[in-house]
Amino acid sequence: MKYVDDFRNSEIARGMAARIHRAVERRRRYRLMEFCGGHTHAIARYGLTALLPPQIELIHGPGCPVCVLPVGRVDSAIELALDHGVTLCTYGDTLRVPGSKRMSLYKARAAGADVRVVYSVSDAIALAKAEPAREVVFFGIGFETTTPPTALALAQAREMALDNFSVFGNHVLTPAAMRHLLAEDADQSARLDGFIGPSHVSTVIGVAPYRAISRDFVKPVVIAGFEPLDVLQSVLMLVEQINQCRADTENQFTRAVTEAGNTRAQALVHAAFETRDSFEWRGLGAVPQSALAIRSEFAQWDAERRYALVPRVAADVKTCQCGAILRGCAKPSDCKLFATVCTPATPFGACMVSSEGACAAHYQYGRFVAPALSSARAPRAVTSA
Amino acid sequence: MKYVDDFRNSEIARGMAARIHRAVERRRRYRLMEFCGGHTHAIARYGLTALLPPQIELIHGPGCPVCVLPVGRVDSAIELALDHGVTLCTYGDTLRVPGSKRMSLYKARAAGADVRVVYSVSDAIALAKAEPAREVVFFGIGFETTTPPTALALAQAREMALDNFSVFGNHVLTPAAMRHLLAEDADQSARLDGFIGPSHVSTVIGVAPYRAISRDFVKPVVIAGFEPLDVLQSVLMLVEQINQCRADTENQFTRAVTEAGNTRAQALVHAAFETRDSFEWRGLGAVPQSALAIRSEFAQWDAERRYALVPRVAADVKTCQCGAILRGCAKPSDCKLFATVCTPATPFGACMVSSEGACAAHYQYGRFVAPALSSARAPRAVTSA
Amino acid sequence: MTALPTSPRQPEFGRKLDLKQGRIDLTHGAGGRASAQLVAELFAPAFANEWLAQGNDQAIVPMPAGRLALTTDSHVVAPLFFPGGDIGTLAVNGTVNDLAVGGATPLYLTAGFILEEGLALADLARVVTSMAQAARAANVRIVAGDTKVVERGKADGVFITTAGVGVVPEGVRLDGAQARPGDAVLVSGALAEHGLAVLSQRENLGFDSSIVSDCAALNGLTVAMLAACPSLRLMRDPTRGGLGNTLNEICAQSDVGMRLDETALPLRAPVRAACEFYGLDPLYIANEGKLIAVCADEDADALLAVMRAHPLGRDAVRIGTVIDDAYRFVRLTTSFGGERLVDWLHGEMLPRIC
Amino acid sequence: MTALPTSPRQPEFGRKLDLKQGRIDLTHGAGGRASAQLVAELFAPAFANEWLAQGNDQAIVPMPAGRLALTTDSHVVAPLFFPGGDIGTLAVNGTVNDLAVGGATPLYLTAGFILEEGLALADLARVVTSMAQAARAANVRIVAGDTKVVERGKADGVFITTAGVGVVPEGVRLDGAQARPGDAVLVSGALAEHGLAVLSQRENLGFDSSIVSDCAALNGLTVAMLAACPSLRLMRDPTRGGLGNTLNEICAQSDVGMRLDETALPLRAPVRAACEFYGLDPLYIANEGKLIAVCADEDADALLAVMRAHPLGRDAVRIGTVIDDAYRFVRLTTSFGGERLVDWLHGEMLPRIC
Amino acid sequence: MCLAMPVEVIELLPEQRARASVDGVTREISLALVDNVVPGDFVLLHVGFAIGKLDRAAAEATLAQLAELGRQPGEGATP
Amino acid sequence: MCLAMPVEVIELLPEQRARASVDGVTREISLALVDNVVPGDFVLLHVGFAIGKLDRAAAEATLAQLAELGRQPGEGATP
Ligand code: SF4
Ligand code: SF4
Ligand SMILES: [Mg+2]
Ligand SMILES: [Mg+2]
Ligand SMILES: [Mg+2]
Ligand SMILES: [Mg+2]
Ligand SMILES: [Mg+2]
Ligand SMILES: [Mg+2]
Ligand SMILES: [Mg+2]
Ligand SMILES: [Mg+2]
Ligand SMILES: [Mg+2]
Ligand SMILES: [Mg+2]
Repeated sequence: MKYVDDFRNSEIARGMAARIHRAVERRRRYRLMEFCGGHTHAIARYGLTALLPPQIELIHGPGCPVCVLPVGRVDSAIELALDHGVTLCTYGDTLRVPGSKRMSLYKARAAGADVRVVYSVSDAIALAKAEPAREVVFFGIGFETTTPPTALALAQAREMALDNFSVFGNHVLTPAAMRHLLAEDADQSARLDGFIGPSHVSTVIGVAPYRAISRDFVKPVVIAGFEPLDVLQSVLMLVEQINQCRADTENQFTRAVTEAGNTRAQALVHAAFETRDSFEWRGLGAVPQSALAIRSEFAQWDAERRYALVPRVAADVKTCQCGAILRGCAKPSDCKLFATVCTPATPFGACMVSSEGACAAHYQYGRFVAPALSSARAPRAVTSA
Repeated sequence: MKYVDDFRNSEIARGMAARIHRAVERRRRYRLMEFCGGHTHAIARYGLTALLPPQIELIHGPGCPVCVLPVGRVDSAIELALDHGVTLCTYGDTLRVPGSKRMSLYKARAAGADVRVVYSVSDAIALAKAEPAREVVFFGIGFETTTPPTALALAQAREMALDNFSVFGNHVLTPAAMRHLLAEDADQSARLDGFIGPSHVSTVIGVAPYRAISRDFVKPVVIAGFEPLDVLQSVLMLVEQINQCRADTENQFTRAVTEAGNTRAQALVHAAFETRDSFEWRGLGAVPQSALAIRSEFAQWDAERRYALVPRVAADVKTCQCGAILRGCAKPSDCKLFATVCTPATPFGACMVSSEGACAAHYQYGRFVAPALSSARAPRAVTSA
Repeated sequence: MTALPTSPRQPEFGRKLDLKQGRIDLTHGAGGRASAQLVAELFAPAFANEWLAQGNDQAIVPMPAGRLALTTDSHVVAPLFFPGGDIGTLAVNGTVNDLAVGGATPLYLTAGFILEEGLALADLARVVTSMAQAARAANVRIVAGDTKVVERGKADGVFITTAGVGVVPEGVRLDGAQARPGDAVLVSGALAEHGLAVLSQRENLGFDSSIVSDCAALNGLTVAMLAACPSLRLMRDPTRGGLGNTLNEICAQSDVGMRLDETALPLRAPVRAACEFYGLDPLYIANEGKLIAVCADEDADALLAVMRAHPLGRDAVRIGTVIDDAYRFVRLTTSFGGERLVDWLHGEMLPRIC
Repeated sequence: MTALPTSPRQPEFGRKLDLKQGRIDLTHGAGGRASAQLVAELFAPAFANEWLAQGNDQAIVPMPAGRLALTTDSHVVAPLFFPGGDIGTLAVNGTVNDLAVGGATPLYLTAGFILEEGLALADLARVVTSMAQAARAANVRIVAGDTKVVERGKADGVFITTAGVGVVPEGVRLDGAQARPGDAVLVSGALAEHGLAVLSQRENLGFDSSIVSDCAALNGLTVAMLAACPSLRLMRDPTRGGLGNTLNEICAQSDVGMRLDETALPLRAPVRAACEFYGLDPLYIANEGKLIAVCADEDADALLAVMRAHPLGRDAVRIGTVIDDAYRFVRLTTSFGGERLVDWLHGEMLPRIC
Repeated sequence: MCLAMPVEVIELLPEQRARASVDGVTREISLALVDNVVPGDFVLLHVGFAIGKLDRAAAEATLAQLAELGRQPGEGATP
Repeated sequence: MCLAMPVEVIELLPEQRARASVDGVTREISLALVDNVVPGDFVLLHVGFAIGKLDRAAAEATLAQLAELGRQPGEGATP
C-alpha cells in the first residue's frame, strides 16, 4: 500500500528509536499524551512502547469518538430506534457501546429495532431516497474528520427536500477537549509535557487551532500521522522541543495536513452546524464548547428536534476508571473491572468500547500479564466451525 | 359429531338405496344435477353412485364458488396484490386457482405479493384495525352462504371508519346460475330431470327462489343437506316427483332451511350489495344477474373502485371441457387434459381447481381406471420425511 | 505456571448469559466470544456427553458392526411451542424415527441451529432442554452441533436441522420397495394429532381442544416389532403429508397399490371435529409419533399384539392390504362400501370455505 | 397388469418445473406432489447415487472399519453467490473439511434445505449443481436430504445444513487438545480471502478486487499430511472467527499459548488493502479452504514440504510456535519486534470508522 | 360447496360472540348473523359465523324418517 | 481515531464521484469535499469521502527525512 507501508518500515523504526534514546536527557521525564485513538492503536499494534526509552511515558487521551459517546446519547439513539420506530443508520463502531441498563444498539436490534450498519452517510441518504415511507435517521458521530460528510448529507437532504431523513448529531471537537484537559486543573496540566496531535482531524481543521493551545497552555504539540514511523518521528520532535524548552505546534504529517486545513469541508460544516455550549463526554463529563449542534435552518433534518428528544442524563459506571485514564491519571490495569467483568465483549466504560480505547487496546495488544482471570470455568464448546 | 354422524349411517344408507332401487321405473332415466360441490363431494367421498340404480345419472353442477371464479377476476386479485402492493386476505381455497399466464396467488406470493390466508373475514378486519399503515383488501368470494359475513364486514368498516380496508367483491348467486343452465338452450333443459338443490346457500336464501325455478322451467328441485343420507333421501324424493310427474320445490334439509331463510343475513346483504347486470363464470361464460356488486354507499370500501381496477377479459383454456361438464354435457374423463397435464396440483379449468370441482373430485375419489398416465418417469425422491 | 486449572477452558465471558430476559443478537452467531458463551452456558451442559466435550470440529465416536443408517430433517414449525411438544422434541424425535423405521438403532445426532436475532434466550433454553430430554428418552447422543444467527426478519425464531446416525443390525433389511400384494398395512395409533395440535396454536385459527401432538421417539417400539416379526417388509413414519401421502410413496416405491378400510382408520373424535371445522382431511395431516408397518398377512395379528403391548402402539390397527395395481393407487373402501382414491397431497392443507 | 414400467415412480407432475423462470412457493415444502417434483427433477438427478435413490426415510450405507467422525454446519451466507463459490460449494466443503481436519476420510453427507418462498428456481438449481460438483470433487456422496419451505420474510433465500460422516483410519488420533509447547504452528495458505470475497458483494460495501473465496475441500491435502507426518497433533480449518479465534480455541483446548510471527502471516496485497479500507482485521476473517496444523517442531519442515506439493497447500508456511502459557494467550511478535495479543473475537467484524 | 357444520353454542360472549363446541373442540364464533341464540342451541357455522340455527325437532324428525325409510323391506317398515 | 487511508484516484465519475484504488482493490468514493482532484492524485479516504489530498512531494520529503533519521549512528548519518 503506497504511502502506508513505507511508513511501517521496522528497520528505520529501530534507527529512529536509537535516535530517540540518544535524544532524551537521562534524568528527565517526558509525559506525552497521544490524544487520538489512532496513535494509541499504532503504539499498541506495533509495540512502540518497547522501543522507547524509559524516560518517555505515553498517556492515552480521549481521542476515540465512539468511546466518548456518553450513556445519555446512546440511550437517545436507542430511544429513536425502539420507541420512535425509525430506521437508524449507524457506523458499525456504535453497536456495542453501552447505554444505561445494559442496553446497546445490538440489543436494541434484538429487541426489534431497525438498526443498520452503513459504511458511509451516503448509504443512509440512498436508503431514505429509495424508501420514502421509511423514516431514516443517521446517527452522526465522530470528530472533525467525520463531520464534513454529515454536513454534506444535511445539505443534500435540504436540496432534495428529502423529508424522511434526519441526523442525530453527536459530532465533537478535539481542540475543546484538549483545552479542557489542560484547563480543568493545574495538576493535570502539570502532568503533561506535550501532545501528539490529531492526524486526520488535522487534515480537516489544519494547524491553527493547536497553535493557540501551545500558546495558551505553553505545551508543545506535534501533529502526527497514524503510522508507526510518524509516531516515532513526532516523539522525537516533542523530545527536542522539550529539551529546548519550546512549546510550539509543529506538523509532522505534512503530507496530509496544511496550515489552513480543508477549507471547503470547514465551510460545509460551518453552514450546517454551530457550537454547543456544553456537551457530555463519557469519562470526562461536561466539556464546554466541545460539540456541534445542527443549525436551526436544518431543524427539519435534525432528529433531536424532529423527535423532540429530551436530553437524557445517565451516570457512567462508578468503579470505572475511564475518567482518570482519559486524564492520564490512571492505567487500565489500575481498574478493578479490567478484564474481569469489563471486556471488549461486555464493555463498561469508554476505554473498553472501541478497539482504540485505552482499555481495549491494552486488553487486545498489551495484556501480557493479565490480572486474575474470571473464575468462569464453563464446559467446552458443543459447536465447532 | 352430533347432527353429522347420524346422517352418515351406512346401515340406513343401504336401506335407503334399496328403497331407491325399488322406487325407480326400470325403463326410465333420471338425470339429476347436484348443483353444489358439497353434494358432489358427498357423492364421491361416500361412493354413493355405486349404491344407486343405473337409471339414476348424477350430473355435477357449477356449484363451487372457487371453481367458477373467472380468469379475469383472479388476474385482478393478483394485480391488487402485486401491483397495488396491498395485503390481500383470502380464504385458502383461492391460492391455487389459475389466472392467465400460469399465474396464481401462490405464485404471486412467491413473486413478492403479500397474500394471507384467513379463516374468516373478521381476521382481515382485525388486521386492518391493528395495522393502520397497511392497505388490507379482502378477496370476497362465495355463494350466498359466504356473502353475509362480507356484508357485515363492510358495515363494520363503515361504522369504524376503517379506511385502510376494502373488499374485492366476487360473490355470486346460485339461482341465477340454475336459471341460466336451464334457459340457455332447450337441449340443456331437456337433459335435466331435476335438481338436488343447494344446502347451506338455502339456509340463507330460503326455499322461495327455487319455487320460481320449479314453476318457470317445470323442474323438480329438492333442497338437500350435504350428508350422504340427505343426498340419498333427496334422490328418493326427486325420483318420486318424477314418477308422479310433479315439478315442485321440496325441502329435505328442514333442520337448517326455512321457507324465508335467514332474513337478518339477507337484509345485511341487501344493504351492502346490489345485483350486477352480468358476471363471468369460469366454464359458463357471462351469466346475467348472477353476481353482486358493492353499493355506491360503500364505494370507499370497494376495492374495484378504490384501485380503479379495469375489468380483465381472459379466455378459459380452449381444450378444457369445463363448460360442457358444468352444463352436464360431458364427464371429466371426456377431457383430454384430465389427469395428464390438468391435475389438482396444476389445474387448468374450473372443475379441477377446488377439491369439490367435478374433475378434482373424480381425480381424488373416482379415478379407478385412470387414462394413460403421463410419461414423466422421474428418479426417486432424495428427501423423505 | 500459576495455580490455574489445567483443564481446557473458555475465554472469560464477563457476566453470565441472561437466560431469563436476554435475547439472541448477531454477536451470538459471529463465532467469537459470545458464540462460545452460548455454547458453554447453554448447549454444552444440556447435551453433555464425552464426544461433544471434545470440542473438535468433528465428533469421533465408536460404532458397532453393521450397516450405517443416515438421515436428516430440517425443522421449521411455527409456533415453536405447541401442546405436547416443541421444535426441540420434534427435531430429536423426527430424526430418531427416520432411523428407527429403517430398522436401525439410532445412536448419534448432530444439530444445526439457525437463530433469528431477537429470539428470547428463555425460548432457546426451553427448546434446548426439550432436545436434551428427548435425546435421553430416545437413548441417543447429540455429538456435534453448529449455531448461526441471522438478522431479524431473515428466519423465524429458530430452525433446527438434525442429522442422525444409526446402525442396522445384521439380518435386518427393511425397504420401502418391499411391500407385496397381500401384505397387511398397519398403523401404530391415532392419526393427525401432531398437525392439528400445531394448527390449534396458530393465530386466527386458534381453537381449544384436548388434541396434543403425538411427538415421540419410536425406536423402542420398532425394536420390539423387529424382534417379533421376521416378515416385516418396511416401516415408515407418516409425518409431513400424513398417512395419505406416505402410503402413496410406499406404493410408488414398491410398485403396488393398497386398499384401505375407512372404518379401521384410527381417528379420535376431536380430530374429526377439528378437521370438519376447517375443511381439512386428516389423512394428510402430519403425525410425529406414529408409524406405518407392512408385513406378511399371516404375521399381522402377531405383530399387532406386540405393537399393542408397547405404550406407543397401544392403538395399533390394521388399516388395509397391499394389492396389485398398475396405477399404484391407494384406494379407500368407504364406510358406505363405496371406494375412493387417497391421492398424493397436492398443495398445502389450508383451511377452506368449500 | 398393463405394460407400465415396473420401476418405482413419482406421481404425475403435469408440466415440468420451470428451472429458468419459476420460483419456490409454499407447495414445494408441503410434502406432497410439488415437493416430490422438486426432488425428482432437481435434487435427485444432481446428487444421483444408489443410496439416495432408495428413497427411504434413511440411507443405509456400507462403512469401512474404524472410528466414525460426525460433524454438522449450517450455512447462511448472504449473498448466496460470491466470487469463487456459492452457498452450495460452502455447504459441501465446510462439512468435508471439518471431517478432514479430524483425520477422517469423508464419506457421506446429508443436506437439509430451508427455502424461502419466492426463491428463484434458477438460483436453487445453481446451488444444487455446485453442491453436486463439490461433492464429486471431494469424493463424498450426499445420501440423505430434506427440504422445507418457509414463507417469504421468514428465511433468506436458502439455508443449507449439511452433516458429514467419515471414518478415521486406525492409528490416526488428532485432537485439538494435543498441542504441546515447542510444537510448530503451520497454515496452509493465504488468509481471509473467503470472508472478503463475500463482503465484496454486499450492498453498500461493494468493492472490486481480484479477491476470490478460497472455498475448497481439504481432504486430499489432509490425507497427504497424515501420511507424511506421524507427529501431527491436530488440524483445524479457520472458518468463522478466522485464524485468530481458531488459534485461541486450540490454546484453550490444549492448555497452551502460542507465539506467532507477524511477518510470516500469509496475507495477499488486496486482502491487506481491503481490510485497511474497512477497518477489518484479517486475522478474524473467515477462510473456507485453509487449515492450521500443529506438529512437532522437528517435523515441521518435512510437513511443509508435503503441504507445498499439494495444490491447496502451495503457500503453506510456519506462522508460529506453541508455548507454555498459563493464560493461554496467542501472542504476536510484530514486524517491529513488539508484541501484541491476538484475542478471541468479540462481537462481529463490521466496517468501522475508528 | 360451502363448508358448514352444526356446532353447539356453550357460552355467550360480549359483542355478539359466543363459544361453540363440537366433540371437545371449541372456538369463538360470531352470532352477528342470527337472532336469539342461547347456550345449548345448535347453529350452522360457516367461516366463523353462525349462518342459521339448527332446528333440533326437524333434525330428529328427519332422522326418524330416514330410519324408517332405511329399514330393509323384511324389517317390517311402514310404507 | 479516525480510520482513513491514502488511495489513488483512477477515474473521475459524474456527480463528484470517482473510482479509487489500492493494491488492486477499487471502489467508488466521493470527491465532494475536495477540490481539483485528477486521476493519479492520492487522496485520504474516510467513510467513503476524500477528506483531503495527499501531498506527494511532502510525503517523499518526510520519507527522506525518516530514512536519514533512522540511519544508525555508525552508518554515516548527517546530524
Ligand atoms: S476496564 Fe472498563 S471499567 Fe475499567 S476503566 Fe477501562 S473501560 Fe472503565
Ligand atoms: S380436466 Fe382440467 S382441463 Fe379438463 S375439463 Fe377438467 S378442469 Fe378442464
Ligand atoms: Mg471447522
Ligand atoms: Mg460450525
Ligand atoms: Mg419419515
Ligand atoms: Mg424429511
Ligand atoms: Mg429425513
Ligand atoms: Mg423425520
Ligand atoms: Mg420473523
Ligand atoms: Mg461443524
Ligand atoms: Mg465447517
Ligand atoms: Mg428475505
